[in-house]
Amino acid sequence: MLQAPEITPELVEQDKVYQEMGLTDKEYDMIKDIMGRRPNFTEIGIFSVMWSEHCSYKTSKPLLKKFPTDGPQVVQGPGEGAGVVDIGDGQGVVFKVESHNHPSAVEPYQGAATGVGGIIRDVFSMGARPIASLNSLRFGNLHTGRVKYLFDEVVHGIAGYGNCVGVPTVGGEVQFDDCYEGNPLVNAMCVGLIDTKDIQKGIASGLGNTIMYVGSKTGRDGIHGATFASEDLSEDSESKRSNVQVGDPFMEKLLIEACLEVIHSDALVGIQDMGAAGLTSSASEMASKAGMGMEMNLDLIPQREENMTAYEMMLSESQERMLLCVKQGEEQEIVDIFKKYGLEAVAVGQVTDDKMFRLLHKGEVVADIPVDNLAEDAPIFHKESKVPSFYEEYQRMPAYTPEVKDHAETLKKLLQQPTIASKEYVYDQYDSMVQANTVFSPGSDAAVVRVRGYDKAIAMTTDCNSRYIHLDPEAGGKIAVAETARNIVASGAKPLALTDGLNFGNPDKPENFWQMEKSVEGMSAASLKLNTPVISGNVSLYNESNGQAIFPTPVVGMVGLHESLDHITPSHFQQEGDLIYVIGK
Amino acid sequence: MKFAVIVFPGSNCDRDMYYAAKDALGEEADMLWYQEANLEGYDAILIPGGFSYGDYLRSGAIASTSDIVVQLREQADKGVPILGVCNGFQILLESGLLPGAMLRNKNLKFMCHFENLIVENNDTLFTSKYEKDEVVSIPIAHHDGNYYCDEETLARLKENNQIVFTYENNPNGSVADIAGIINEQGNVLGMMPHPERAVEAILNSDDGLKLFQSMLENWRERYVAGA
Amino acid sequence: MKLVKVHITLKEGVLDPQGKAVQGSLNTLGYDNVKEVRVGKYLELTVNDDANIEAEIEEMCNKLLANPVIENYKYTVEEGVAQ
Amino acid sequence: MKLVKVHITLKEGVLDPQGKAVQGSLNTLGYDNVKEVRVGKYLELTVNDDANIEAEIEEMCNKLLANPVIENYKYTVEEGVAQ
Ligand SMILES: Nc1ncnc2c1ncn2[C@@H]1O[C@H](COP(=O)(O)OP(=O)(O)O)[C@@H](O)[C@H]1O
Repeated sequence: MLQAPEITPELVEQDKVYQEMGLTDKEYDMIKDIMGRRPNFTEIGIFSVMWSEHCSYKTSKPLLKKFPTDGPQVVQGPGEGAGVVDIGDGQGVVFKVESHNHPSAVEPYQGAATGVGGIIRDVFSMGARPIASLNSLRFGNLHTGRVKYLFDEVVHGIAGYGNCVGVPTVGGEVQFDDCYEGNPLVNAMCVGLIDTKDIQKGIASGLGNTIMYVGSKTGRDGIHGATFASEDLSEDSESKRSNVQVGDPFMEKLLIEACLEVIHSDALVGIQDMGAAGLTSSASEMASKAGMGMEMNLDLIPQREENMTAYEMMLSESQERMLLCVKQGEEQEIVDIFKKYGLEAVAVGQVTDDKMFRLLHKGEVVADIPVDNLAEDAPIFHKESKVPSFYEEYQRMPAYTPEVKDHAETLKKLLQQPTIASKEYVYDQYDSMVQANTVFSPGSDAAVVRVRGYDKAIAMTTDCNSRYIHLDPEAGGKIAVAETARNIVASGAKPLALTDGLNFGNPDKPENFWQMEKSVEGMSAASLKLNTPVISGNVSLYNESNGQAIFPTPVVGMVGLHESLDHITPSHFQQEGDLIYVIGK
Repeated sequence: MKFAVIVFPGSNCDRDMYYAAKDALGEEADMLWYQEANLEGYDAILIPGGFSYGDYLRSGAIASTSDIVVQLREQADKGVPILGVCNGFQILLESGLLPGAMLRNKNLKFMCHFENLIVENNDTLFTSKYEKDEVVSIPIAHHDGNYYCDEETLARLKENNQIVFTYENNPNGSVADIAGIINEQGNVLGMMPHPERAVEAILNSDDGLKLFQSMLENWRERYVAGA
Repeated sequence: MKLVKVHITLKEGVLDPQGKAVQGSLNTLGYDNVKEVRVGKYLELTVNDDANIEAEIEEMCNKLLANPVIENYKYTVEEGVAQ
Repeated sequence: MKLVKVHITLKEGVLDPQGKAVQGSLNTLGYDNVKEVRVGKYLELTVNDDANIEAEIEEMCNKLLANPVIENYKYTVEEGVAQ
């Protein structure tokens, strides 16, 4: 492991240590400018994770601006842990999708499990009770032992975590295609229910207020996970073993209950989960969003391992941790609530007004960075875009209609395709009914979860046919949004809004960037038309193995509202003799 | 009638159980955090499903060592009806309130779906509103639901009519298709399937409601009618 | 400091679904010579020195670590690394 | 017939939620002297005699029995009881 004290700021520059962390020469120079000096090892580490695609959306931000994000139903658009839409009666649904592709390729069980844990934290850190999970999975074809292993273990991991935390997994999709062989996709979506008056924000405001740490202790797990997620998968990723984070769903369950109690305390100012780039991103984002600064004493961070350096603590991706901003002097109230659940809330710092992100460790200042440069003002890059030649080729091809001789035979063959076949093997392993609100479990077009105590229900689904998007990203993007909306409508609900998980290859390749651009344009056009604004989402780039990108896969997760339980409509045929209609062209 | 729902760290069907008693049945119910609970004065005790202590080590093992189990034993001895569902059943097994143990499902996977159960014994505080041999549809959701006991214990269970529910199509490998058993005194029932998830038609079955109604009816007969 | 190593195994006669599955997979992978597999637990406890250590471990095993209905346990107490 | 005993433990630094929960429970039960618990697996394989047995076990551990990303393994080969 790299030891911070040994690598001087001079060495960081000379040996271009920052490159190993995923920063370019140009970015290093920008950082040196911001700091007015050479950044030390801890500081450059902090920049590297905050400026990674995962945290800063530095290449995708210009594209994300194209999404329609407004509408009368939108309570909270993109920018917080998750988006919120209004469902009447003072209630909102909170939802977001999150990718955990690279961790799942290396350690499928833990990668998928911690993906589920992460998205659930995003939702309950908004103050919402998580009421349902969905997942969107892509694997290579089931020919090799490795793919079967990945498939089985990912499903196991989702089940192992989701079942334990008590959030029903009610839907999802699985597609198998050679393009995902070396780079499977694991996207998880979580839906929560909230009284809109209880919505929390991830802010650290109020000079002198206390920053508190809750949850699992910090270990060396997942160090550099965030930058790792922004690099191509190469042969040796499997040996980067220190990247593996292990989830503890039991701890998460305690955190859910404790945090949902804490949000009712007047002592709480802001709350955010520690996701990718852990302590670094949660702390700096909370301060930057509030227009404040923050000072933390790393000696106070609960640590699982001995002799951890500042660098390791700041970059650790240990799971099941939350950061809170609490009114000065009222810390005990928060401590007491967590104590009931066997959790320790520890004061680790305070809010300052100098807009600096300052870290102390063993009596020394180990980082002192203008906080806005880490978060709100992280750089944005405009990538080059180019129409791929294969696309032009596809466009020139004449339309093709397959000839079907024996319809029954063809149907049987189609049904045998793993992508089309029943996914019962998968969803039987998920507890789809816990919380006792599930009206439609997996197996329907959209899952339906009723809102207890009200005459209404929530419909939800995830869809994306990446083949269509590969063939024509703009049309494919529209199709993906339209498909989710159809699934919602077919269940009897009105589509409300969507979340997206943009899974693409390396954006530095202009052809890949073009695919991103066009898919986003297609999705935007469809969302606008269908009045389903985009309220949250996630970007996962560099999904490539051995230089070959996956099919562009912008997963769409949509949520709709049944304004009455009477509107809930099943997708299967009900009775002999019922008439069958085909609607549409 | 007043129900207590014991909440352990990691219980996750606690609310489901609470609503089954309170809304579906329409009786009083309290959720009691395991450390603060006083079980005195309740007419029935419900131990909900979930993953107490993450199901670490063995499902139900860690919960079964907590102080509340001492109170639970007292109430069991007094004849108070106690229902343990899923993880609640596992806790009853681990604490010795019911005989046997749980192994991993035979296919080693978590499974969640509706199963048909056969009511083997309708002469209990929990099943009197069912017909004998009635087939009911109740969901299961478990990883460790493969009930095991030695031959001697099984013989005793059969002899005393302690097997209350069996699976029509054994999904998990349980000995003698066992889905639920009762203690010798007849007041402690443990079952893997979740009746509290099947108490309203909108949840795709209300076959579980009769279980709670049986508890209510028997309580009324004993305490209200008699008084 | 002592290092206590506890082995927890299923009793003879108790079906071991996990062991069976592992054996099946090994056979499928071509290791036909594997005739039986039993899966148990192995715990390492770091324990402060104490006069009664053996009696205490015995107790812990009975109360929590093993389930006597289905499991047996064995343990050894070794000199641990001072921390 | 050989009896192969395999110990599978989590690599150092890898979080062991199970061990933590067991330790917490032992401490609550009054065993305050238990400072750390790590939970691993213990497998017993009954294997037909074979010249290559060590190499094969090594392979089985890497391919199936242990997850080399987060786990270490150790094994011993003993003379088993003929069946
Ligand atoms: N990974 C998964 N997790 C949970 N449910 C799934 C998953 N994959 C598929 N399903 C469920 O299986 C059913 C069929 O899925 P899919 O083949 O994608 O259907 P459709 O083509 O109608 O959208 C849906 O109800 C879906 O929610």
